[in-house]
Amino acid sequence: MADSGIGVKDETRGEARVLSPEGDIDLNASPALREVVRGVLESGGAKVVVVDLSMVDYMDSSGVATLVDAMRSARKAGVRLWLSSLGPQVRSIFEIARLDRVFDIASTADEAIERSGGEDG
Amino acid sequence: MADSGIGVKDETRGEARVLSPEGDIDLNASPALREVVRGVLESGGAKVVVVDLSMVDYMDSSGVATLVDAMRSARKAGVRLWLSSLGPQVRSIFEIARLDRVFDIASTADEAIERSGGEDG
Amino acid sequence: MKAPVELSIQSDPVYLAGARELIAALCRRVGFQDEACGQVALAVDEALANVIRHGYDRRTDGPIRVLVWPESEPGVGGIRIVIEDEAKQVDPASIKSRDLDDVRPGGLGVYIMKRVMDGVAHEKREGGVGMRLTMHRAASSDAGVGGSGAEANDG
Amino acid sequence: MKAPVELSIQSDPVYLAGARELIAALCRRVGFQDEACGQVALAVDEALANVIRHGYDRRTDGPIRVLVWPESEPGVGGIRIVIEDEAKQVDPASIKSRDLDDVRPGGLGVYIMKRVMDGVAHEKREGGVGMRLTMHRAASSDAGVGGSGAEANDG
Ligand SMILES: Nc1ncnc2c1ncn2[C@@H]1O[C@H](COP(=O)(O)OP(=O)(O)O)[C@@H](O)[C@H]1O
Ligand SMILES: Nc1ncnc2c1ncn2[C@@H]1O[C@H](COP(=O)(O)OP(=O)(O)O)[C@@H](O)[C@H]1O
Repeated sequence: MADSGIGVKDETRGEARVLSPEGDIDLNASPALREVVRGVLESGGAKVVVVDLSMVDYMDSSGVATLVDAMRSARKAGVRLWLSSLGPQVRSIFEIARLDRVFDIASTADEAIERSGGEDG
Repeated sequence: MADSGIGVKDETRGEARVLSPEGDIDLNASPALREVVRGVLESGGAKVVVVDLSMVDYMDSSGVATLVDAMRSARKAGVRLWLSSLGPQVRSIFEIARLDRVFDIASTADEAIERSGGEDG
Repeated sequence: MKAPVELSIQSDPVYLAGARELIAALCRRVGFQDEACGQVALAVDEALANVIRHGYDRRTDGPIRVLVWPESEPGVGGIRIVIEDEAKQVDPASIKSRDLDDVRPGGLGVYIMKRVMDGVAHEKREGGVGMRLTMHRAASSDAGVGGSGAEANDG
Repeated sequence: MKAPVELSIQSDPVYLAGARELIAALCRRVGFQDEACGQVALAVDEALANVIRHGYDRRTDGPIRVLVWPESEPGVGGIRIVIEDEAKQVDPASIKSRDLDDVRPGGLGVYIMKRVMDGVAHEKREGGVGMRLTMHRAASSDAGVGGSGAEANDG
């Protein structure tokens, strides 16, 4: 069997890029998500990147690690990285890991963009 | 392990009795549902009984058999038995079994009661 | 070939839900749509229920093994499932669905399995004890689609 | 005592979802609330991911067995889970969670397992090869409840 286990919707809204992975982010899916996020950060352009987690019902520590990685790469690249739309299971693993205060977390992707001033900027 | 796997809410609405099982109706849960339905039919009183399936996400053929049994007992007892609020999986197993035309099926418990004239008496 | 996934349970209906969820999750990985995942899980549930009721006469401590080969390689996508018990042996020809026009409780399990899977075959296991059921469904299959299929004997 | 439910998978991450769904369904039958079912499934997912990454160094064909004892008898309700592999042996003392104040990718799996289960113990298997992990959680447990528990080292 070989199945990356995840699809990632990729949208541009103003100066922001919104990535919406769909499916469980576990050890099976994390590598594919990592590739997509890396690609977007390396391509430059967007000053704001939102990872919208509304279609992610489940995340384990490999998903959390992928997002911690993404945050670091974003900082280096001068990009503001947001997480948005965390469901209950995803929120709870960030809380358990005490990373809920380390990330910029918004209720929706649009809220993240607004708070970044991305639509005017 | 011993777990009947199901709870059944039991309400009286006018002259009708509304039974709402909650959980998967499989070989594990069917015996408990069978007991509850039998008890209600034997107790007399209600001329209309609705089995509301809104909280049942899954049913297998043992659940279908339980309801076919219930329909027969109801007929003998002069009770009108309705099924209501079938979710997609439940509807599909009735269709596969071609029993969707054998049962009286309503969209909601209230519709079943209304169509029986149960609230006017 | 050894099955990449193997579930062993006792013949107790409390374990049916676990078996269904496992199968549905494996089907999703193979690329089945949600409805098809639910149908394959239903077929496995019906097969296990039959082993418990008919094979073990509702004894709850008989062993049942479910062997699963999920295949997501392009072209050969699908799932193959083998269910083995150590219950009494019966003539495979005696395991058949009833006429659906006869509305009575029971007699639906085998019909459902045949309706939603592309292949369903019972056989006696080697050694004089136990039955084996082999089922498969292709990811591209249209088994179980629509309200009334080819196997429904509309006359 | 033989486990009433036993799952054998190859060390391929594609099978994690199936294992999680099986465990969550068994927890539901034991009377755990939905949140607790999800937490126990998460603990098993983390444990299996560690076997795949650290035990088998991401080889996808190593055997892993998950043995489950769900117990719903009044008073002793809960679930016991044993995970056995045939991977390399390490000193159980080397399997430990990192300091959470050090924000870096990784190092969370063991912390999560300890946080949501009532007991977590790694040991070397007899015979020189493979590790065994034993975890349990009582139905009445308040492990994993709330945003920050006893094990979170707030100083
Ligand atoms: N695993 C099994 N072992 C022995 N007999 C079986 C088994 N599965 C099915 N059968 C036989 O096939 C018949 C049809 O099964 P099924 O369609 O599931 O309906 P039901 O079980 O309600 O009778 C059963 O009545 C039984 O005689
Ligand atoms: N099954 C295992 N076999 C060998 N070593 C393990 C196993 N599980 C965990 N470890 C060790 O324990 C450490 C902590 O594991 P964990 O908390 O899951 O974080 P991470 O795996 O991200 O490092 C690992 O880095 C590894 O050294």
